[in-house]
Amino acid sequence: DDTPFRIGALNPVTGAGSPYGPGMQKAIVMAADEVNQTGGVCGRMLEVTAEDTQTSPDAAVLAVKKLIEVNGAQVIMGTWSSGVTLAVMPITAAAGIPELNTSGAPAISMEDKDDMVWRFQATNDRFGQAFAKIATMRGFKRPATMAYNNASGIGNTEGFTKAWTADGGAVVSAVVYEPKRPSYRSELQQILAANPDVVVMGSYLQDTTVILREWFQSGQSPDLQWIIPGWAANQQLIDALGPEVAASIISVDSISNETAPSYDHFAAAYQAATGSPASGNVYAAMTYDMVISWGLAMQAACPDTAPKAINAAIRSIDSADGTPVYTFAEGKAAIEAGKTVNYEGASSRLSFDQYGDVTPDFSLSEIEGTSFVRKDVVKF
Amino acid sequence: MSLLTVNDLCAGYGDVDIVTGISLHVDPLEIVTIAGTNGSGKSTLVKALMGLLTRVRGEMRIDGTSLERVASEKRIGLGIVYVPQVENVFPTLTVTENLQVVEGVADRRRRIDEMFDRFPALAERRRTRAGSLSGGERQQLAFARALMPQPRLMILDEPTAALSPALVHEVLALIQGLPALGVSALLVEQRARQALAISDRGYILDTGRVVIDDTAPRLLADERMADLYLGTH
Amino acid sequence: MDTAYYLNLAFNGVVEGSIYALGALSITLVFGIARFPNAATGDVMTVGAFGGLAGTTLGGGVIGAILAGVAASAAVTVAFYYLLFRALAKRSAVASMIASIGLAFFLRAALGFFMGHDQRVYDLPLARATLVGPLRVQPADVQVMAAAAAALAVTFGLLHLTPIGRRMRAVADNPDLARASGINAGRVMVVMWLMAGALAGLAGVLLGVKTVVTPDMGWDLLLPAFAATILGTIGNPVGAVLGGLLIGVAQELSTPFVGFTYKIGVGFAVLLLMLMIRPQGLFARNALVR
Amino acid sequence: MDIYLLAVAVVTLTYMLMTFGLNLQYGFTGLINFGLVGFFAIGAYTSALLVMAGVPLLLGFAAAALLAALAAWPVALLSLRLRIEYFAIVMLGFSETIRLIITNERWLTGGVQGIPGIPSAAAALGITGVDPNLVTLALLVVAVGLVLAINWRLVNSPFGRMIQAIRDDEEAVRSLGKQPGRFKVAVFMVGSAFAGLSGAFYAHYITYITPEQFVPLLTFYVWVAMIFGGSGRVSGAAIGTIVLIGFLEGSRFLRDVVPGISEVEMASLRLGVVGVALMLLMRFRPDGILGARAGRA
Amino acid sequence: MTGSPPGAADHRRSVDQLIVEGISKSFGGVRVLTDVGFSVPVGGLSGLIGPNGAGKSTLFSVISGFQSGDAGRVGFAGRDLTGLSAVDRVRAGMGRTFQVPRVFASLTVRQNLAAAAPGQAGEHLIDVFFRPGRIRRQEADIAARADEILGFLNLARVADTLAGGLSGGQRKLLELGRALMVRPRMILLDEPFAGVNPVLIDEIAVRIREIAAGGIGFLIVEHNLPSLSALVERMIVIDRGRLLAQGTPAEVLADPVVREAYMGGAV
Ligand SMILES: Nc1ncnc2c1ncn2[C@@H]1O[C@H](COP(=O)(O)OP(=O)(O)OP(=O)(O)O)[C@@H](O)[C@H]1O
Ligand SMILES: Nc1ncnc2c1ncn2[C@@H]1O[C@H](COP(=O)(O)OP(=O)(O)OP(=O)(O)O)[C@@H](O)[C@H]1O
Ligand SMILES: [Mg+2]
Ligand SMILES: [Mg+2]
Repeated sequence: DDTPFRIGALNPVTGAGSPYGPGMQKAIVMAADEVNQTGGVCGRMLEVTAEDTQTSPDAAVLAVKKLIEVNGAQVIMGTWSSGVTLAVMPITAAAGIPELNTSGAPAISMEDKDDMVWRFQATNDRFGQAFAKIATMRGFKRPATMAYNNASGIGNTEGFTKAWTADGGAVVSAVVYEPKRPSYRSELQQILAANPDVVVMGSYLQDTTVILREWFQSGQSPDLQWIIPGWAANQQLIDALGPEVAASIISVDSISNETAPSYDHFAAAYQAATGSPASGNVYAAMTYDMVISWGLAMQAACPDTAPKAINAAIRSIDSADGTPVYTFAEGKAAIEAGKTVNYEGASSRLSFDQYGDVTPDFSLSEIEGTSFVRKDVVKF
Repeated sequence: MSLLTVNDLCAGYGDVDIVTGISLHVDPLEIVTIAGTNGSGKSTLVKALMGLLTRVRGEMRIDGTSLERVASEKRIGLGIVYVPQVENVFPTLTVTENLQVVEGVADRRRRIDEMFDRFPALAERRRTRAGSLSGGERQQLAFARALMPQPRLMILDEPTAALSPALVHEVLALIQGLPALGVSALLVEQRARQALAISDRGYILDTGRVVIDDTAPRLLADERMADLYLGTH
Repeated sequence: MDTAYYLNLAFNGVVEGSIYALGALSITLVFGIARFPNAATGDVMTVGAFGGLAGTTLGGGVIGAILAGVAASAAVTVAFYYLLFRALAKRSAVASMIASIGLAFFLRAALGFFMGHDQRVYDLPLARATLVGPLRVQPADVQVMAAAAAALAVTFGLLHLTPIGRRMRAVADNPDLARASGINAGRVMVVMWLMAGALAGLAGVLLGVKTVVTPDMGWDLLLPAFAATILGTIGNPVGAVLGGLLIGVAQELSTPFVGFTYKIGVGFAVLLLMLMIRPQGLFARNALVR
Repeated sequence: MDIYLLAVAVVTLTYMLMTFGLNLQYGFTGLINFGLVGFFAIGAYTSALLVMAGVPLLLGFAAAALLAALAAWPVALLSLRLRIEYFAIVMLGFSETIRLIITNERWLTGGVQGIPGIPSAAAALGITGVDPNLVTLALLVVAVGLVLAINWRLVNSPFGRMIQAIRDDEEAVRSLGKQPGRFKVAVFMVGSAFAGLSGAFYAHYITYITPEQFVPLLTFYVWVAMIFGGSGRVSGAAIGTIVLIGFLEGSRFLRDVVPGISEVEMASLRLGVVGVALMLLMRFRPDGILGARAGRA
Repeated sequence: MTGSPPGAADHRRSVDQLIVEGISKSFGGVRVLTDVGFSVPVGGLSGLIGPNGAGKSTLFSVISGFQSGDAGRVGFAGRDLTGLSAVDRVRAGMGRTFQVPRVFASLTVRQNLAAAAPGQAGEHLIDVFFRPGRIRRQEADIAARADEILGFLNLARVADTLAGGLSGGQRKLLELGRALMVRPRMILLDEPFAGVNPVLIDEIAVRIREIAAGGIGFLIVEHNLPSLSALVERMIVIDRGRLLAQGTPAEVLADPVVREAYMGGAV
């Protein structure tokens, strides 16, 4: 079989995921090119067809049907929000093809009955645990939480609360807010009334910008600190608020596997392909890894290139005692040489647990000058 | 020369003509009545004269100037005013505002006072919104509004339709007095007998055409006219 | 929770309500004169916010932003009056309303296409609040409230104290009769749309200053602004502002009881309750039945 | 390809049910329902929850339609008291409130996490061996046929004449000794039942529902479909929906063919084209793409 | 007249009278009707006249329930209608027309009439779906009656055009036709002749008389005194919201007070 193997790239190019979607899509194409440059896998080239989920389950369902039925995609990669992934999963399952995503909702693991869904991102729960660990590290005593009223926002703060209270701590105040408000002052007022020393946020960039600005302008609790997920606490936030406000922010993000050579390799290629730094989009590294690990699994399953066979081979490229490899070319060569391999991904070590979820490391960053600088790494 | 001349006018709505091939004229200081059955096209004709229809062909001149390129709102400047058959006041404006809003009036304040003198019922209701006036009060207001700019030609579409006899009398008297004020009138009326009694000439419309035109006295005297168009009262 | 807490909540409501009020003023003007609910108002606000950004980039501070935003929005509304709404004036209000939804989509799409979806912010210095009694008042609050008050004064004055306002209402009542009375209906409508665009632009800039600028920002404000318009009776500028404030205050004051996620619902509950009692809106005069 | 077309057909027919409902409410009776998506949501959640609790599928569908109709009842009573434009905005508020409720009442609706794993129609009926969408499509064809028949019969009866009279002048209807309210309430409930049924089909088709799926944009899409086809025409509603979905889906292929347009730009373009189409239609073909219905001014 | 006369309740019970008692109404402080009371036979031909703004249309609205009065009662054919809705009053047999015609613009003229027919099975959802035969028969009846009315109102020519395109006078006629379709026991007509061609007025007057002979009464507001007085048996005059006089047309029109208030000395 020397027909191209078709990959469906299904990314949030528009809608709430639009800051990341385009980069995620480019990373997929980039990685496929990389694979093809080695002469393809198992005699087949990878061919990418991209669709936009519009970060909306409706649009995603039609898009995934089109990818599968019209474009003949045999694997779907890069769904971002949990709602989209949950909507797409039954369709990929019915078609018997794997689904690779970067979503956070724990429910995804529960719904994945055939072990055909692979998560390249930390779950919301895991994020919450990282928040709690960091809050402990920093010696906070009186945390409060604020969550955007959606699955991810609530997932993060509830994950935090679970981990924090399990260690005997108490959360002094918790607010869930509706997004897109012209002001969040009443929400803030409620939080500040409990006199917390840190606020743990499950939020996005836009609402975070407004909330922090209003907090700063109110002049209340000037010593308060904020623990904010990295997708909201990024350079854009600093640009929007200025360094003075950003000085109170602790940005927490799942990190790419930055010490690994695979990351350097990816980052250089990404920079070249897009002109933007890889650090600006953690999800790009994840989608890049999706293609690479898929390619390696395909190599491992060779000559059977049916999606199910490849799916079954995914765990085999992460054998703890295998040869560590950092690029597709290396891995391909090793597998062809009959070795078992351990692909150290650019986005994380890519050790899938029984649910098909990875457990990446987390970074803790704080402002220095005009940008966030990593101060610590949290590992589980 | 005639004040208003209309030559071979066709007009209507959408893609149908309602009136076809109408020719008529109004001389200075003349009162001319247009009568005819319901739906014969009288209102359509006067709307065409006011430039309120999109489907219009034919020649309309005022003082020899063609109206073809004169926008509706400019016609008042040529001395033509219009009182529509229905919806003839601005309902959410007060009575005073209805008078104030007319363009091209020289000494507006004085004119308004004059109108209130002439129509005391309106003076009493200056601050009432025109929408809550009674039918007759509205008719008076519409008339007063049309008189505001001291027009040369007043086009009236059934000005007496909802009026009490006293007011019919009064309005017809007002119309009769128009020439003395230098105003000619083109009057559409169903009370054709009363209207012709104060008119110089008349045109009878039927299904969009002028079927008869003659001097008022001759029309009133015509037996057939009574049976077909004018009725017995 | 003490009195000061509730007072501050109410104050937050007033500030938020002032933003609604600005949007509602634009809506009520169009609703009152052109006789249809203009669903594009929110996106015209967005245009204003982006215009304002251009204004600050050229270096003009808040004033520059407002001028540029107002100009951008007014240009858009006037342009679409000529391209779209003028021809629809003779048809039902619903036709114009649907067309305005189309315009809303179009404006949002155009901004998204050319400006992208990244958030932008006004580059203005952040000031701290001062305490006025128990209230924490920020300079931006004062700006917003002052803008709402000024916009109200100008709108009301224009509509009810000037000849052009009278003409506007005349055209609203009966365009044909207005033309026969020598009123240039086209010019009157241009003034009205200029005004409506300017109000929306002002609202957009202030919202942008308070929050962040994205192509979707205005749409999200449309609903409360509509609610405020209706609450205060269509075509009534004073009502629009009071309606906005009422909804803002009711929403914020309700939060200790219903929580923050239901407060938008409270806005509607207030609207519903009022409509039950006064179906014509709070400030309606006698209905004209005949 | 076939299966993709199947999916598109399912979506089209699902929307069509809603368009029929809206057309009855607005096109014939003049009720401006900007809260359509609220009834759609009620239908979706009702059927999803019931069927997952073991209720047979068809009963779930019936309950979805019924509950949507029942929810429409108090709302319809409100419509009797309000000006149409006011009612329009209130309806928008209604659908947003429904969305707030399903977002926040976690115990019932799963809140922001939504309800995953809703059985497809085929699964719920225990049909295996065929594409589940084929089963859905078959059911939809039956449902659309039924709704179409109801709709057609309704508008061509004295009832239909009366609702059009109500659209023109309620006061005059009252002077004939007929209560406009009774008709409006009936129409509103029937139309909402269609929307509820549509929601049920949607839930079992997409198999995962969250509050984020029930946003006002959906209502406006249905409006666009109705306007495309020409409001106040039964066939118009069908044609309009086909055109709308054809366009929304067709634009995907456009991008596969036209190079140099990014996905972000494409999405804006899509929204922009819908917007421009609406404006042009209203401006030049207010009676829909097919033009005026015979005998209509 | 002040207040309700003693024994008003008995009057209300009288089965062949429309009895109006002590009706008052103001709008935002302005009194429009003050204690108006009169009675007319349900099956007879009566006129209601008065200067513009006297309150005639308002009185019609209060009697027919389209506006609520501030005080007063309405008795009709032995029933007390006070407090009933407009719709219920029509059902009790009292129809009305509006001074400014309200037609169903997007229905044809014929459909306008058909919509007015009472007791249509086809207006009930159940019957629409389960009793098509009954509806078909009813529709045939309705169409026949509509055609008859269209004929004498001179509207047959425009029967199948949309009512939105009718001229002012044609709308008035259509409104009258619709009220006739309802088959009430009495119809309140608000200026049925305004804007109607005089030749047609005469014809309509003849028809109204015929219909009245068949037992349907009319209470007619009209400023066209010659036509009205030739038609009605009695007249009621109101001025500034108060009852001024009542009697036969001859009596009333001869009354100097009426002449002064209404006709300004002129006819
Ligand atoms: N809704 C209202 N608000 C305020 N005033 C009103 C209202 N309706 C009527 N009026 C006033 O009540 C008075 C009586 O009005 P009505 O229409 O009953 O008179 P009418 O006798 O029918 O007069 P016409 O013969 O001119 O039709 C008028 O002066 C009118 O201005
Ligand atoms: N807006 C309109 N659209 C379409 N047709 C119309 C419209 N207005 C009037 N017509 C048609 O034009 C014909 C003439 O109407 P017009 O109003 O000119 O009659 P008219 O002579 O003024 O009658 P009346 O004495 O009853 O007022 C009518 O039969 C009607 O069918
Ligand atoms: Mg006419
Ligand atoms: Mg009257």
